[in-house]
Amino acid sequence: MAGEARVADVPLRVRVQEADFDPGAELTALTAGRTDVGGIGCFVGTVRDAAGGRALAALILEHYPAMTQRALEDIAREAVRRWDLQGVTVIHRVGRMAPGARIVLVAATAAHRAAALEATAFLIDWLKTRAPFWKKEEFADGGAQWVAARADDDTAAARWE
Amino acid sequence: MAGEARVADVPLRVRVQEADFDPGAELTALTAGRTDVGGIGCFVGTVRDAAGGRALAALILEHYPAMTQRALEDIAREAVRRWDLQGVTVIHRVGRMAPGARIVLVAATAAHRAAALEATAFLIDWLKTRAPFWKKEEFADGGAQWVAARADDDTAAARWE
Amino acid sequence: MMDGARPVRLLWFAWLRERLGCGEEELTLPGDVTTVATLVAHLAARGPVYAEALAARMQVRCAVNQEFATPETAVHPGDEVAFFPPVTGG
Amino acid sequence: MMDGARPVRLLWFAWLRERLGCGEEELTLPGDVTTVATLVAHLAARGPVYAEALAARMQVRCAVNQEFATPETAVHPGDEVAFFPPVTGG
Repeated sequence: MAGEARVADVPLRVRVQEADFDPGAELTALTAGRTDVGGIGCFVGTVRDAAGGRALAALILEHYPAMTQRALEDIAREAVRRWDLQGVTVIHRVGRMAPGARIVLVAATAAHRAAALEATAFLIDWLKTRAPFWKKEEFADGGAQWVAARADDDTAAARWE
Repeated sequence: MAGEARVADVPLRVRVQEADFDPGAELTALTAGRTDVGGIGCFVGTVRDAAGGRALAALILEHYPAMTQRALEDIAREAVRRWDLQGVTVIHRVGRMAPGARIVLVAATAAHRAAALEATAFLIDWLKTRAPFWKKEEFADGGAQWVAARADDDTAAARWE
Repeated sequence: MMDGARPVRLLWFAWLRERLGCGEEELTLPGDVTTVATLVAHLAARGPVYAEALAARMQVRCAVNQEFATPETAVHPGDEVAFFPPVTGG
Repeated sequence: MMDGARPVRLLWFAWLRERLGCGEEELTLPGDVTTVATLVAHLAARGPVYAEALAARMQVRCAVNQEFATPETAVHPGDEVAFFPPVTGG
């Protein structure tokens, strides 16, 4: 565990938004104006065009607005406590998205690649089990269903406990 | 091990170049025209401004031109054999680079995030121990030295053996 | 307490919101409701739709004042209490 | 073989290139040089600079025709043989 003073010094960029985001701009922002970064880890989640063999028309992301920002900031701060990071970005979209659309971006910078890569995996694993978002699938055949939580998401998150 | 036919179907983008690259454009290219991607894992390595406490003026990347492209393609193909990927990008720069500059990008797309993230870590770990590049550090104080191979890079690569 | 009459704000999300036909409501806490567990019991007594929705305990999560809660978490007048399925973002 | 007189192409990289003052050369293989190990012994006999550079066996890698090689790897006339330190890219 690093001191809270160091944690507070690491810039966190955390946003919840309906609009799409630009992964290139986000990666650039993480390194802008500094030359001490050794590596950037990044994961971008996108909407797949099918689920359970049914063609998807759209994915609806519902969230708990009063809680979401804080939950994402908590996750970002936890990553900074666990790894020696130089910056963290977490962006999650809400609303209606078409297949192929970007949903989420997590990224972390560090002097050494292992910290950046592990923190990236941690951020998306914890986000999937600890941030108040819910996905609803609307299918091309007219049906719709709420996505069930996946046991392997819990397994992935449990790696970090 | 997946069949070689499937491996051959996965698009590999492998480049060795002096010019800088655009991470945003590379991530966009990995998903362009397809809606079956669930996630993109990415790592970008950058030049740090100091090494061993000495301020760095520049980093020189030497390589073995006749071998480099093939070595990187072998690494990309090995990732496709090991994980169910939809695309792999590996870009490595050569020549003289200033602190803050991008050196390398590896990225992988998959229907599921674990494959994309693990393949990303694999790509950079294997690249660090199996692709014919050599770094020379030129310091602000006028000195210069070839970077020694790191034991922990071997350890990181050995995870995948 | 002077604020004993202040209602709690109840929020319902995702399939809970759809099944109960309600996303947000106010509720004046009965005197015997002091925790998430006793609040759930009170809400389940509203009728079979609530009872069934809340009976799936493994499938319902709760946050009090925007923090994940357990059955033992205290609920006070004026709190915001949200019920929702396990999260599926990312 | 008819191509017995064809030279091998020798490449040196990074600090080996600098220390030996040579990045690329041609060498006609003596008859007793058939593997990487016997080629290294032949080159080490050129003089102390080569002997010392190649003596650090843990620090020198070899590729034959652009594939990583071991001491047992065969070397034939016309091959491209490269010597270099452990790689440090990425």
